[in-house]
Amino acid sequence: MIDKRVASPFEAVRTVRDCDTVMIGGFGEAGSPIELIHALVDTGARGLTVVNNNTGSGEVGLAALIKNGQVDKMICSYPRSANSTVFPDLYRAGKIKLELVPQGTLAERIRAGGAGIAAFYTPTAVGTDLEVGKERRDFNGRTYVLEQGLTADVALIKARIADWHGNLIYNKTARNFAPIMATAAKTTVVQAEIVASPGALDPECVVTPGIFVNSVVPVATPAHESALVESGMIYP
Amino acid sequence: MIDKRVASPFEAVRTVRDCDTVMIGGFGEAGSPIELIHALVDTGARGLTVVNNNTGSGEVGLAALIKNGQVDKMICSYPRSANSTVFPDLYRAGKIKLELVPQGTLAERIRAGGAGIAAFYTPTAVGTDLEVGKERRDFNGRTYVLEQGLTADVALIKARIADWHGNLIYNKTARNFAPIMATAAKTTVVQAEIVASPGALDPECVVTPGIFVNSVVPVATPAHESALVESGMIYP
Amino acid sequence: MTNKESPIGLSRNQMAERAARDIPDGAYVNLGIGMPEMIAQHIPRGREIILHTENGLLGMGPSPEPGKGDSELINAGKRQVTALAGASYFNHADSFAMIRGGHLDLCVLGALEVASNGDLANWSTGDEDAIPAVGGAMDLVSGIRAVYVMTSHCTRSGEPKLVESCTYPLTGIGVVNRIYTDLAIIEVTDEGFKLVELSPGISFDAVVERTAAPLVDGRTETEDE
Amino acid sequence: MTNKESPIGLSRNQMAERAARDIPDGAYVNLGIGMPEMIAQHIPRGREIILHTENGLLGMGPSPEPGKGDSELINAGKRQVTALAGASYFNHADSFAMIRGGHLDLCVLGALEVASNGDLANWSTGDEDAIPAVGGAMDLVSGIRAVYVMTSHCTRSGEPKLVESCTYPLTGIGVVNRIYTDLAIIEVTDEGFKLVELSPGISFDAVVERTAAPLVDGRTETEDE
Repeated sequence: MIDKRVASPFEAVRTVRDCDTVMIGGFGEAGSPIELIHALVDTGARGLTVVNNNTGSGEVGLAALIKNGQVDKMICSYPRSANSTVFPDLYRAGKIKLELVPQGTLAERIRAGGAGIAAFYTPTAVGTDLEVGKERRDFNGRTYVLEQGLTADVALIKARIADWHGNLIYNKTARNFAPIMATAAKTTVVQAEIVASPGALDPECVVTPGIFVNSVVPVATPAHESALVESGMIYP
Repeated sequence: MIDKRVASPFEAVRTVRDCDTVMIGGFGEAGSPIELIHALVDTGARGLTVVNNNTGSGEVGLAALIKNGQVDKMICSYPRSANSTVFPDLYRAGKIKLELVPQGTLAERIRAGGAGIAAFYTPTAVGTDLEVGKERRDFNGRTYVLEQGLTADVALIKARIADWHGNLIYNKTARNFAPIMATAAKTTVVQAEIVASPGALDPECVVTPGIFVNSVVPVATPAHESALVESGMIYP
Repeated sequence: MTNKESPIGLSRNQMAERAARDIPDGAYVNLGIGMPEMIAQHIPRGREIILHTENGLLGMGPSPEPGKGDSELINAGKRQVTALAGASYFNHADSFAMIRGGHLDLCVLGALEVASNGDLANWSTGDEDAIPAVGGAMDLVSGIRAVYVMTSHCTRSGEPKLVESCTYPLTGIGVVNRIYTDLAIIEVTDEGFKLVELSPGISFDAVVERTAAPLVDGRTETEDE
Repeated sequence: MTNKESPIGLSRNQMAERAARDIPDGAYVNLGIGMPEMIAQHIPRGREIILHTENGLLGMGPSPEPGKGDSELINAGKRQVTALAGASYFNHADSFAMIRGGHLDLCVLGALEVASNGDLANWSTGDEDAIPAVGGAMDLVSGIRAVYVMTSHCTRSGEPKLVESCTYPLTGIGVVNRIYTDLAIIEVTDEGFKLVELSPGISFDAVVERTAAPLVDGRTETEDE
């Protein structure tokens, strides 16, 4: 019998170890698994490398994890935010590392990591500062750079509906990085608003097949990051 | 106004030119766009390179196109079939070329072609006869071979429901190569059992977004390849 | 070239309206964050343009009515949007496969500088103290067939943004096809910048003065200046 | 070693039943075309095994009742199947991403030859006149964590299939972990073939005689032979 349900966010993320690489879904607040991130703060795991498109808002969610000194390095495309000084302050102070990756290359590296592709040639960033140190090669008269697949120890993602097997569907543009991160991590933890029995999802509409998912945590009414930031919340 | 509907299969495929590369969806008969293939036979276009997992059954569909002398070269993973001698006979007679590609590498090459990835390193086929002539490279202690993206002039695919914008959903395992072929061809022609107005499909469940589709032909009750073969049909 | 009194050209809304007029019916388009987003409000009636937002939506519609938005239905600028009939959602890898694979017809982006060979700088001022952030800019310019820029002709301090060669870090090499500014519409050709249209009340000389690279007059018929 | 009278070992159904017993609850498994497909009929009661078929289905169920099949719901062997509760459909690139990315726990494949270093030959006899056809075999062996082989111990003409080194074209190098035959269960270890279980009524010597490579007896307790 396959039942991947786990009772609480803390129980689901307690396996995260110091120095793990953690992929965290979300583009801005859309798809950010904020309850799982707060549970990760609670674990106290340190020295993490975090893969996320951004660096969080205010002092909740990803920004709280960073502020709490748990993140050694961010791999992301857009670490600026209108309403958070957490990452910028630490970055300017030399206390956190940054690997800046064009957004599409970041997505493709994660997808490659999950698909067993070691590396690929992409035209993005040729001739720019972000090409520096990478191998160039021409194919059919066009120049490409070599980029390597990206994998992680753990992925934390948010879904709208999950079944016990870990089959997932998402909500609108909250889908973003979650489906590829689920494929690229050794362990994928999902928080889902609705947790249903197998058979509840139309097999034609499943976005993430359960094979990529290890734990499903019900979080029926997830917090909205922007609302927490507006309320002035600071986690923990 | 975007309306990609075309009245007949022949009208939809008449733009295929001699020596074009044509991707044809389907794995066996599941997803085989048989009415579009028969229309392609009718056009008489010759010297084609055809990408399909197989080489057809009996003397209908893809086998009919091959038998009619329109195909110079097949790119596929499994050109054997229990019930067709069309390809084997021509191959043994030296009258048709074959590029044999492992099934997953074929899928990944098509996906890369559609995604603007020039080439990628895959572990599949390392140390086998199908690695011959390809570049090897080690990443993280494992050996990979370089494979190049594959594109086409035209893709012919079959869907269950299409809307006028070309958004598609498929039927069960008839999905197979169609979604990636749609991305890798300059022109994608779809035959669909149901053609609906935009808004009919749930945006969460669209498998192929319309951006990848050029023409939608209604074929309400497509023939079953196996039934045609059983009936002894020979096309044309 | 600084501190010249700026001639009155198009407003931002007029620029967006003018750029929108050149987007053909049926086009698949990505609009960059900031000024280019305004183009969505000016699509000429009767034309169907499908907007792509790289965070996973094709068929993006206008902002929701107040109170009717969904914090998980946003655009690349992280503003709430809607989805039109015929829309589809997809993941980030698929979204950038669309971009990188050349499936979009057009993108319209902002700029810090555009060089006369089509080089674009729009992601970094190279400022030591700035947090580097690139987002999807490099993917868009390397993957999309036609790259239009929509920008004020000069910076706020009056420096030209159309230059011989960019001084800021590049987003892409030789990628820009066309530039819509408050003063003019300029094409990037093998011979450099070529004027195709002046904004009302703007003279060719006024544009030349505010462009830090040679400008060919490519208008097919002479217009009143 | 040809023309020896074959000892009576397991039937094909018994082999499938024996292999099925070793698949753990909750495993994601791909069953190769032919004999391995029979394993699906023998999953021990109370265990939930999720079957993957590379043509785009996870959660494959048994054959449909007569007349209830769908010609577009098939397995990799192109036979009609069903989909269980919790199933999902996906495209070929995603299906082989699952395989290549190491997400499946196990595959069980047929074989022409297995070498004592784990090399597998199962796609081509190298016959000049044969139509070369590989399908997904090379992807499966290079991507899936555990590769089991299920095969008759010898060919119909009595030639051993377990050999020092393969003579047929390879499917993959050093990929096989375990072999289920009519005579025995054999593991591929750094020291070569190691017997882990004999079929009822089969002696160690009988297996050694029919194996064209050294065979270590790795049974943890001596059994009656």
